[in-house]
Amino acid sequence: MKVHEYQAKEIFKKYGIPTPKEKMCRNIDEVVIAASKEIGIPCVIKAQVMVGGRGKAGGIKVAKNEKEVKDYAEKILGMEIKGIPVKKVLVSEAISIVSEAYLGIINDRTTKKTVMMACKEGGVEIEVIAKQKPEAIYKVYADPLVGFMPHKSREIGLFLYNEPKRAFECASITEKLYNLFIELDSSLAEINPLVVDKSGKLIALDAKINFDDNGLYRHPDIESMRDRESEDENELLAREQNLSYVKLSGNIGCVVNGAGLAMATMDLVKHFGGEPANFLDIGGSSSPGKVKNALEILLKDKNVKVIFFNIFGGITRCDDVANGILEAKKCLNIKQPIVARLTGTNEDKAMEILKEAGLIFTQTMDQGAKKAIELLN
Amino acid sequence: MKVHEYQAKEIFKKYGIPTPKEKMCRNIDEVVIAASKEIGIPCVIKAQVMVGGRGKAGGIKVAKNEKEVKDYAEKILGMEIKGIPVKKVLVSEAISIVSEAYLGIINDRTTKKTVMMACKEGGVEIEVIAKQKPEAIYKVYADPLVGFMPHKSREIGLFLYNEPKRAFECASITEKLYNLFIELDSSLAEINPLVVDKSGKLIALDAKINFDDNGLYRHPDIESMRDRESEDENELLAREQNLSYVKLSGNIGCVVNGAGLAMATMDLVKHFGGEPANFLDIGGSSSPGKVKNALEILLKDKNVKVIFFNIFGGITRCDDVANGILEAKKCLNIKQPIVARLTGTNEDKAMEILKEAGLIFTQTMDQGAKKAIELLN
Amino acid sequence: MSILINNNTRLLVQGITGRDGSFHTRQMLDYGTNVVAGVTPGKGGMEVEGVPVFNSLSEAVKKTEANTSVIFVPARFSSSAIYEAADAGIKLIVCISEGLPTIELVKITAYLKNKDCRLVGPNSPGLVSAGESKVGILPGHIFKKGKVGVISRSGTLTYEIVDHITRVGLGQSTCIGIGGDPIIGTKFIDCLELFADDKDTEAVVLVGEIGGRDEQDTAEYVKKYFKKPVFGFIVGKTAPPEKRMGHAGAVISGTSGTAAEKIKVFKECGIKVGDTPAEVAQLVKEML
Amino acid sequence: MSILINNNTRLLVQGITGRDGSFHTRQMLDYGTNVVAGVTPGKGGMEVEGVPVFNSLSEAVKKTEANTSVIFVPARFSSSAIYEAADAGIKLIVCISEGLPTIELVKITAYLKNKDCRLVGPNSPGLVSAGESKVGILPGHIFKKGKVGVISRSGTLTYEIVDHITRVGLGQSTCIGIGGDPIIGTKFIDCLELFADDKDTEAVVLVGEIGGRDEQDTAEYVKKYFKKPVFGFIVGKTAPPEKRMGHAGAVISGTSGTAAEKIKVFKECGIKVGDTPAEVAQLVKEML
Repeated sequence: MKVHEYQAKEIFKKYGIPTPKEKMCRNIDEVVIAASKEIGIPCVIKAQVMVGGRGKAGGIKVAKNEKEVKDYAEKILGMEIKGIPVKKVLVSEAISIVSEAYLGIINDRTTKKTVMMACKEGGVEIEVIAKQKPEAIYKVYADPLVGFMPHKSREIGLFLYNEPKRAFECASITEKLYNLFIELDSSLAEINPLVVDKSGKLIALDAKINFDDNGLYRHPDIESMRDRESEDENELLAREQNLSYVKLSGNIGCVVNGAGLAMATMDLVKHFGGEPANFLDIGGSSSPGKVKNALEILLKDKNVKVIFFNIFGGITRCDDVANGILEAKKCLNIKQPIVARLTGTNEDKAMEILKEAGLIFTQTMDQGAKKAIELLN
Repeated sequence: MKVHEYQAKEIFKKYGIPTPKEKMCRNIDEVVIAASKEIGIPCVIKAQVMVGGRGKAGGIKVAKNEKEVKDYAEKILGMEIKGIPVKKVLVSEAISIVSEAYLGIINDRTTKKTVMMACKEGGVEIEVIAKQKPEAIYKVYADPLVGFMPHKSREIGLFLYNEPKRAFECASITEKLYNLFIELDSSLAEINPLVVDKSGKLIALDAKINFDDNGLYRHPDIESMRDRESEDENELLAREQNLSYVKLSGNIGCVVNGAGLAMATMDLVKHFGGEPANFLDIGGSSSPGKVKNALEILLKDKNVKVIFFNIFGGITRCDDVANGILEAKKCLNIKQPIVARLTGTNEDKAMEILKEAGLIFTQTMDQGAKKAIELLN
Repeated sequence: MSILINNNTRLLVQGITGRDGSFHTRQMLDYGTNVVAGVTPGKGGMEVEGVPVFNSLSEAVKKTEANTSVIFVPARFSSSAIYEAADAGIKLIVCISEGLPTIELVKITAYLKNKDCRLVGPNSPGLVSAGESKVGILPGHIFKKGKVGVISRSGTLTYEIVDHITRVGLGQSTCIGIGGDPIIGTKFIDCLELFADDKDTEAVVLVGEIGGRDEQDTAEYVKKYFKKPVFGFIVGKTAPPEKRMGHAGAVISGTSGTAAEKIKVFKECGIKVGDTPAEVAQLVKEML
Repeated sequence: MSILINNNTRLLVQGITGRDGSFHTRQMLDYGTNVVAGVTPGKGGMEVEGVPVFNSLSEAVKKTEANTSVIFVPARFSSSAIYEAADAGIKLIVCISEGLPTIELVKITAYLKNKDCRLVGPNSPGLVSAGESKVGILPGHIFKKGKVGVISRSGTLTYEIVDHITRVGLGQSTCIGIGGDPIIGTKFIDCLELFADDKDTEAVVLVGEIGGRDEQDTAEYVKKYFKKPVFGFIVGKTAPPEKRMGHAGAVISGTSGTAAEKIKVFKECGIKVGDTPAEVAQLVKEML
């Protein structure tokens, strides 16, 4: 789960990581008042969207006078960034930046350890640096028994800054970032850039925190920060029903059990010249009800012209799925043709059910994908 | 640091460990009101003193009617147990006990691990069982990385109780006891006895928690539970001045640097036929002021007839000690003879200082101890 | 021969009394797996499908000499189930449960480091040594004893691949679902090391997906050290960036961890890549 | 010869710029110890008694090849100082600081278990290999090169014993103050194992005290495995029960951990026990 910059900064503040004076606003009036009364002008107006490249897209502007505040607020609050409409902005104190650095923490898949990463170049995407000059990233690993020990934080500080005072200020921020990361089941916590201002103080100018979806159950306070407006309604709905759904731009709706097979199904549709409308994993031990829920979500996408079921039953029982299809067809009044490929546990029963109902079924997924494409025309 | 049973039970409650309905009282009136209004009669009246063997000493009584409540309250609140006057009692719900067990946790010196100990015999001193039938104590060790894992708690529960329901109730108590122990820097946390009452519920009938003095700095809330009334005033005063003092019953006051040497000095005084008045370790890097503080505390014990300084200077500089003695002699108007044995760092300077001041000094601690005994007569 | 599990596997089912636990106990027994014990705290003394249930792993291991365990308990109890198995002396723990927070795996990794104990998963469908033993939820009937090793990050996709391999007339030595989470106990390379020494395995199929760089690292390893033919299949070519595709580990970060990148590295390192599951099976058939 | 420290010891002082750190750096240099570096975060670039100061252990070890460290930092920073030393590759850490919470030692023990790193202390006065190297705060002038090994739970009492040994005309191989805390990195037995292999050590003196059962365990070990003559001295005969006598570890619990009990076991296991420090030295002299 992702949160907005302004939410991440609230968490930073709670943990004592220094951030600029800031206020989140939802409309132009709020921006004008915040800028003139609370933050001061000049100030920075930053689009609050959960995608990278806001700056390049014109979503971050420095306003030097009241007119600019109003103009930029209007412009940014009206724009879309990578297809996402900007509904909130952050009005932020203008900081005179002396230097920029990067500080971030993740659980590293390769070493299976929590790793703090520092880079003397701030404001750049860490993945880009990781590819282009990995040696510029300084990595320090935590030990889960003792956490991120003070000397490791100091090591980071001393890598980024020569002056001990600043290095230890940075060490203190590093320690807080680690605690936040661990205590909140974060999957990424990033300060990019971490800046030194004119007075020599360290400030987290931007903040990014992603959370481990698997850890959310123990953090209801984080779950409640979810910005439902900025997430796809159907993806949310799917999650609430223990389904995993991602909308794509095609017209062949896919219903699959298992994430790997779901991706393989999308890829296969594309491979044979079709366009998948979605990723949809109905998971294991599917009941007929679950299949119905899945179809309900799928059909909210008006682009869907054909539905392709690809089920390889292990935990999932094919007859459950077949029954689910029939039920859904009745209740939801589905007009689109359905191609079903159900194999594995109880496949014979499923076949009979489908046959009786006069539905199209295929033996292999190749056949199924081809059939679905064929039915488009 | 030790706390009273009623304080330990407050902590238990905070951690969700079930305890009887109880109220701490300071006088007979409070007891009578508590018993009749809050706890109910019959009830148990328990002396709150931080020594073992309260029961045998008559400090725990079951009162069956209001008269007994008053009588026992009067009796217990007037008694001394092992020399300690009872100033508080706990009025406790009378529980019908079906079975008693022992549950305790310490940091084990031998394995260097945190160990939970369970025994099917409750109410008995664990050290006694450890000596007489160690096989009756079931030990489960924690791993500091992952704490006391649920399966270990269940293991304890299943050792103590056959019924799974009760075993898991016990497991839950075990987990809480572990958390309390770790989070509060405890050195001993004990439920003895842990009882099953008539309704089949587990209850911590008695509670004992000792705290690691070295960990107290991070638990001001625990430090504030200290019952200054029940501790020796001079020992408290000494601790506040970073001295370590324990009163004994003899008449030769000992001032020593280092705990081992301080014990050796006491033993030596005894060995040569004298009686040490105290243990007193003035610690390392002693300043003249510290020596003065030490003497001030020592002299509050009116039994002290001779003062024996035994200093082997490593960090401690002998001249600092010598200067401290002179200063104290002046300020405190010390009448008792002082025998000084100062050797090690800067011993020559110290010797000169003492010589000039006309004080008695000896080369060895044997000579010093003998001289001190001699001066008694 | 085979790797990790075989006729000597004595399996213990953690969470045997649950819906999935009992269902798959039946399935595993039917496949011929030697299921010797089950554990569900509080249900000791019961039997499930003829298998005795114990209250604790330590008791179960003592009484049945189980050496392998499979975990079907809910995610929030799974870490603790893994620790219990490791403490009881289980040598191979297969965690089917999904949904464990990643930080738990960091801890588990540190805990298991000094134990003689391997974890497969979490979020693994389990493994099958064809004709010998099946641990987990893979459907047994698709397997045929043979010479192809299969290692996969996914569940049902593995069945699909295995099914194709069987249908082209080949069979499997051992098939391992390593799990779809970002941090897992046993990775591709760990399995390859075992397959390298397994005389009956003549080729290996790697089934990878978007996210992370385990496939890339594995490809480098194959190029340097692995002597048997290796085939690959990567899914998620049509997945958009920054979106989690079901599996916790299946996310393209920025421009890294894409299917294209992985396929490229596979090919560079001499791994033959199929475009569809059917094609992978064909490639293997042509080689053997 | 000697154990733990010798002419090859390259010492690093943690907390070198503090009062105790700088004072004892001078003392150790005067004794001839090869003090190669000091660390105080934020004071890198300074010199103390001619010894270069660094901001971190890792930098100091890289630049000076220090292999041993001694810790003089306040108790609440000491655990972290130990971890830093272990992480930097220090082989022997001597923690002089006292006042570490016991639970920290439980963690430290687990952390060091898999590192090639030994901890002496905390609450240790340090150690001396007579004529070669001194690490810690023991006064150097009382030592004389010789054949008696000394292991002690205390500080100044150790000086007293050592002084007597020297005064009766003998000398010491290595003298180790293992520390007065309940949980310590190196115990009596650990030292005895090293002394067993040290050709120059012909006898060992154990200086114990009330609390715990380390002396009892050690006595059993001596009886079973240790071939050289062992002498003992136990303090706290006049200590009351349940009272902490200065050292965190010096507490008689109920009736266990008394001096009488320890002396009894010592004698039963063939360890000659002296009643006073002077007597201990006499006993050793009579034997050698």
